[in-house]
Amino acid sequence: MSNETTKDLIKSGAIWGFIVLELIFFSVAGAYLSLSDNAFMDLDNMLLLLKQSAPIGIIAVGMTIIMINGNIDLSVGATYALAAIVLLDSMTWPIFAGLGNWVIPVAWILALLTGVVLGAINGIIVWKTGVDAFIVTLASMLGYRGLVFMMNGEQPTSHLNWTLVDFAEAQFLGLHTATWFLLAVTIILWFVMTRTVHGRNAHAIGDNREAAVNAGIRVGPHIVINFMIIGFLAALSAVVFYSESGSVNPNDGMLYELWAITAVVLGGTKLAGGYGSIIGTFGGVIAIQLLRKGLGHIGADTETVNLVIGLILIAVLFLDRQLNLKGEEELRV
Amino acid sequence: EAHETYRIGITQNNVGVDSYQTTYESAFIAAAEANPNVEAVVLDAGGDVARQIAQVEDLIQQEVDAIIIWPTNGEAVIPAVRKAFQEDIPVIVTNSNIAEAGFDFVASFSGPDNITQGSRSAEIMCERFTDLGIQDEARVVQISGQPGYTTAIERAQGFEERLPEVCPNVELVETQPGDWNREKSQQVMEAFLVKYDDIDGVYAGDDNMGVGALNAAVAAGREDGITFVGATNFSVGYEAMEAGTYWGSIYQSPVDDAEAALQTAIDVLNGEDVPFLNYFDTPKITQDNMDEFSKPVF
Amino acid sequence: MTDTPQKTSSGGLNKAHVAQFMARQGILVAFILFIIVFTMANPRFLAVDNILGVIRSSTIIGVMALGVTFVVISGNLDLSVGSMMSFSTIVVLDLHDKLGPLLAIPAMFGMTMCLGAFIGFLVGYLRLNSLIVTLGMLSAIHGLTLTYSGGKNMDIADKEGTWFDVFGQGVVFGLPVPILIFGLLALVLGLLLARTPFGRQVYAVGGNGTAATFSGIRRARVVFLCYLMSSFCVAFAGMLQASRSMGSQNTVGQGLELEVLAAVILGGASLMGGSGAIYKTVIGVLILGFIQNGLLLVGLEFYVQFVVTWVIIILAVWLDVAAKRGKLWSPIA
Amino acid sequence: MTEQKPVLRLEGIVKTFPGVRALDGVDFDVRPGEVHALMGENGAGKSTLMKVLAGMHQPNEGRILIDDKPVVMTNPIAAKENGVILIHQELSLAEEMTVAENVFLGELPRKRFGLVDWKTLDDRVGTILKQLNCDFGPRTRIGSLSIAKKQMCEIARALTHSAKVVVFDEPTASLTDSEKVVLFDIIKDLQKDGVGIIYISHRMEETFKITDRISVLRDGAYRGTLNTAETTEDEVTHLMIGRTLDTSNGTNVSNRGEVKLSVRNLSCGNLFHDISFDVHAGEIVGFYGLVGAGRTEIAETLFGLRRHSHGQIMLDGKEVTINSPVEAIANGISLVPESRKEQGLVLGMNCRDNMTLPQISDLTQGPFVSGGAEVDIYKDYQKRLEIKAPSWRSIVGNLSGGNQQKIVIGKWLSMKPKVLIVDEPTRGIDVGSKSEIHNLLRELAGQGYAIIVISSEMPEVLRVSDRIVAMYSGRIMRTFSAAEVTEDSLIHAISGLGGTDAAA
Ligand SMILES: Nc1ncnc2c1ncn2[C@@H]1O[C@H](COP(=O)(O)OP(=O)(O)OP(=O)(O)O)[C@@H](O)[C@H]1O
Ligand SMILES: Nc1ncnc2c1ncn2[C@@H]1O[C@H](COP(=O)(O)OP(=O)(O)OP(=O)(O)O)[C@@H](O)[C@H]1O
Ligand SMILES: O[C@@H]1[C@@H](O)[C@H](O)OC[C@H]1O
Ligand SMILES: [Mg+2]
Ligand SMILES: [Mg+2]
Repeated sequence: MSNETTKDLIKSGAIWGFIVLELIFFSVAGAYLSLSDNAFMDLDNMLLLLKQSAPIGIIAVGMTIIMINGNIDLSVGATYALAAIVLLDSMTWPIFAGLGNWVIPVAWILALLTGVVLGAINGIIVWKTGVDAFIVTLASMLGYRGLVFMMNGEQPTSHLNWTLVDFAEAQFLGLHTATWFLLAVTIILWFVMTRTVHGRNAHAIGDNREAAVNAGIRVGPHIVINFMIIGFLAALSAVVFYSESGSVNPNDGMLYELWAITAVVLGGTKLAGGYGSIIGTFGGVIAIQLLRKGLGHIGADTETVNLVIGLILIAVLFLDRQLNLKGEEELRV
Repeated sequence: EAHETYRIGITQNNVGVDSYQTTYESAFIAAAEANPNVEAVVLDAGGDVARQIAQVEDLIQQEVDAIIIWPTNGEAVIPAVRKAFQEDIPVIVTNSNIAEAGFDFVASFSGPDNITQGSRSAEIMCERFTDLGIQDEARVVQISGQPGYTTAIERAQGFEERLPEVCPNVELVETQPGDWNREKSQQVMEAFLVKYDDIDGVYAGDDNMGVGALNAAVAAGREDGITFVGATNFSVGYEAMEAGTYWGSIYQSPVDDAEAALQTAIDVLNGEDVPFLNYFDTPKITQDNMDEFSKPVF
Repeated sequence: MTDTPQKTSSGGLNKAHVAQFMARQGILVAFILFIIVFTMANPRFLAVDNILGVIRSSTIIGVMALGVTFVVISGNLDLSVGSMMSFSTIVVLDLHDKLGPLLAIPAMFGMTMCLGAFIGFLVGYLRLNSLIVTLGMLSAIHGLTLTYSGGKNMDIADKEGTWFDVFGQGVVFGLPVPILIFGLLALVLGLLLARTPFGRQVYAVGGNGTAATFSGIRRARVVFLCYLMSSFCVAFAGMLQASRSMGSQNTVGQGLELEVLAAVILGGASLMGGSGAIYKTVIGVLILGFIQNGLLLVGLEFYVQFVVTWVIIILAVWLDVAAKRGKLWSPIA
Repeated sequence: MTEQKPVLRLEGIVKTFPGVRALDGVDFDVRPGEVHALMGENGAGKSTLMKVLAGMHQPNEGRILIDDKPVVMTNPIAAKENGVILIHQELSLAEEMTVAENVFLGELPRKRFGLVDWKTLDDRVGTILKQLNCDFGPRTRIGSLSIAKKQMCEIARALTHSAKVVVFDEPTASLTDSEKVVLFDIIKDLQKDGVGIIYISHRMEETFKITDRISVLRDGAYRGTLNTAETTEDEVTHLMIGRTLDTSNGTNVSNRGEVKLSVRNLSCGNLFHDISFDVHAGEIVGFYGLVGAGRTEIAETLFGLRRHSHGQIMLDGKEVTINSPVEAIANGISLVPESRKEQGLVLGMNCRDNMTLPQISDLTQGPFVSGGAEVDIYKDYQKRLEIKAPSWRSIVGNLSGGNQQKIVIGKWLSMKPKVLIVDEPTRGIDVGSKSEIHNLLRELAGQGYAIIVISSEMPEVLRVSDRIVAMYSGRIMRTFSAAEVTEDSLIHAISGLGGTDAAA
């Protein structure tokens, strides 16, 4: 709805402002500090930026709808890893031996299914037991990680399929495969959340759960659907990334949940639920990736990177608060 | 000769994780600065494959002359490495190798032989048992490194393969990961001590964890009966050996590791032909021969 | 925090009493249940030395959980305790050899509580989102620690010539000192939270910040103090940790923030704020500790342990909420 | 109409909560096209009965019949499907969403692919809002609306369906007179369409104006049904509280002392301008005006919750700066806020803790809170205000609306303030307690308190006030003395017709 989206833009304005700052800073600083003769803002570099934002980005978009819905999902990192293992492992299963390269779509589907199922499990537990999503997914973060190790012990699971790698590394209209997926996911879910009944009901549930129940919204199914979506997206993120890299360590994806949540909140989504902006989340993801890339570009060392990234996150929040600051005469509570 | 100075980029596995890797980083930077015609870009993947691949892409994009990589995952980085190869940027792998499938795209590997390290630890353990005359009934527990790290996997593999060859009657009763973390490994050992009345040996994936296990035993007053053997001799391990509570380890210097990696890169850039696998030696160190070694700086 | 009273209600007194007990002590019941299970699996589980062992190794998580309980009840999160604890540990070890324990300890407390005050200022007075602030500080403090230590392990040079090991390893009246410290701290903080005006204000701020302000409570100050409290406990944990192993690596606290949070929530504190209690947190801490230890004793593969932990946590919390609402399944449609 | 079959019958409904028997075998019915009032003291069980009807609570015993067919209201959805709509006593809205989305919460019109049909939505809500002549559009964000306007959005929900039964649970509690008129028209229209209406209110005059029958609950038990035409307020009151009460217009001949609070040229952004007035010890100054007139903002400013751009505040002749509630309280000012849920109470806390919250730091023995002292204070005001709660341990969120309001009042009375400001003090309070509170306010004035009463209920303002300040869009239009004021002059003043006069 028009005034909804304009509000989105204002609320997530801080993040875009910050992105511009980053670009300027790293271009200037880069000119002095970087060993590279290439400008930071060089087109290829920006295209890479988008591509490199995909793994966290796709998950973060899913996290946005979960948080709008008033929940949270800490298990995405583990889901991501498990889907990756299914993807790479299944391609070597004897049953599919005959398929040749047709094994690829099969493996993709299996991986995505894994994500959906894991998501559904979280969702149904949250719905039926009434245990807080934070706890449910904090626990399944551990449980799903356990399943990851069951699949293949501590060994990495690997299957390099060069056809797949070439597809994943391909560029169409200059954009990498991963970028296309990121953009598609962002647009589709933005549409779902702003235009569909499910999306609006999800907002209502996160905004005032009691009111939603009183109004006869079937809260449970909406919650489950959203968890299935984020499960799917975590798996999709894995599918896109591991199609290229072809090998997964059992502890891959750790801390992804925290980066995703960070991106979401930087994008202006309310942790409490009820209000959120998918577009803003996209900005949040770009901002974080830009920061990593930029610090690498100007050759900052590990201590500095940790220090700076941490403080910058806080700075962005502060900037955001200044932008949305209430007027003097407002109620001060 | 295109450049008077070489631009060399390195992406490290996980600098913060322990003092080995941090010392490696500072040693590498020092070595690079000491060398007038080397400029280094030092990146840390923080243990995250995706981040490491992105860093390789960035290094390619910055058109460095050579890339050194300490893989977070020996297979996953191969396609990234291939990209570098396709851009004619030589890649040197350091500390723990990448998988066979990638060998075509890398110029050389430089680092310790972690499988050999594992088997050497097994030998140290076995020799000690033989001296104590318990080589026929001894029971051993293992505390391995962070699950999924090549280093951890290779050391465990080396130890588990070698032990039965040298001490067929020694029993490896249980293995639990200690995540390269002293406190975690201390907790694991505490549980072992409750569970097993009779533990004669502890093999730890590195000395950080070994000392953690030792602390647990000391707290339970059971350190005397137990032979502690580790790997990557950290200064804590060295001190514990001086104190006589910790038996042996593998001497592996992150400084050698880093300098070897940089040197290999330079040699490659100078067009000298370097062996594909150049391991630097990582000898056994025990209470008996420790005076031959200087105390580790990390 | 409080429960509806049991006045003469129709429906059988003793039945009602049982229901009530369950409602108040659901977590406790869960706790007792699986202690029984583990003991059957391995009688040593209940061996005194094992119990003491478990409690002792739970003390570090435990002490931090005490502080985080304040933060959570006040309606915020603290994800920085893990890396802050690494900082305290490294600092106190380093200063021990430079200044001697007597000065090192207060100096370390001072430095750690400065960090706490900084966070408290950002969340309390500037009203920045606590999740992101503490997530940012997690990273920033890690950087700080690496800078301080140069990434080196810190070890006390002369381990025999100091009394510093008493906190972590000492034994008084057959009880390990860390347990005594934990118990004492729990008692004091428990009273502070449950019996003092400040404690009451913490609950009010978390329960309804606006109403608290309208009641003349300095909301910002209360939040600030909660984070100060949290960092104070972290400093204690760091001291225990350092004194226990007399040396440490920079990552000693890594990842503990989630375990701590899990313990607090397992104890029944709500992330929405306004509810929770120190004694419940202590139970939560013990549950986590005994799960880990119990599973080790049973000797399951670590990844099976992950999966079982997942199941146990959810069952425990489910039992708790089910008891509170008097229904097994959530009534939400 | 008397012989018409009821569209809805409730038979022997029993509902218990831990420690409370909220409903004790209640019978109740509604006929098509009638307005049936449900009355009773705070905590009598009215809302609970309606929640049972709407599927929000499951009864322990009893059955619900619609058109003589027994139905089970397993959840709100079932209730809707059976043609029952409940307009909640407590606002039940999603703040971040638009008016339109809230009015059609749970049943947004769909196009294909589960898309929301915004056009239909806007049109339908647009017309409804016109019917209710609201001055805001379907796409206004709920959060930006005043309480009164939010209430109108709740009411709008009644018009979205062709319902069999519509329940209004205290719809007028936070409405001003103009909006009430609209509401009553709506109710008439529904009546014409043969809808059965259940109307819950504590306001006798309106109940007698619009209802056909009146049923009374007391302590969860059914006390009987009267034909409105054939009964009197006293009879109903007696049925409700077991006694008749004196609504005698107090003794407004106050022993007016020296000036306690005086405000000069106070302005705050565009919320209010150039406000000047005095409040003397021992007098009650009533503030009357339309919603949005800015009375609440003035109160909040005096209580240190808003910064004023100009003007001074003086207590006992000395100018004071009040930048926070803490300072306000220190200066002996108490504010009973407008919205008990958001501003007045910590719903998850028990009654005692809520009541003693502002003074908790003073109720100590050594470092600890003295539970005894707390309970004493609670017990004291629980008696004086006749608060119905199972015990001081009861969670405030579980109390009836009116009893919640009483807790807030008790909380601020127990501070023994110099200046007491009450904003909509009797919103949702039953007749008995209402006159209790009015008498209490007079009594306090008698003891020399300086009191400001903000109310959108003219009878209330007229009853308690010694002087009445009439406000319109942020300005004081006129100040009346109890003697000179008449309803007409008051209405005239607050409608902004006729200019301002110099403040008294
Ligand atoms: N969820 C609940 N849990 C426990 N007790 C409850 C609950 N809901 C209502 N009660 C109790 O049931 C009784 C009736 O409450 P109810 O809200 O129906 O009163 P009411 O007639 O609507 O009063 P008011 O006029 O103030 O709205 C009260 O004593 C209240 O404390
Ligand atoms: N037309 C309006 N649009 C949006 N917000 C409004 C409008 N009118 C009032 N408000 C806000 O609603 C809040 C309280 O609503 P309320 O109806 O109490 O108005 P008020 O300012 O308190 O006037 P009064 O107390 O005299 O009725 C105030 O912050 C007020 O600014
Ligand atoms: O000690 C270990 C080192 O040898 C390995 O190579 O990297 C991880 C370290 O913990
Ligand atoms: Mg009611
Ligand atoms: Mg008002």
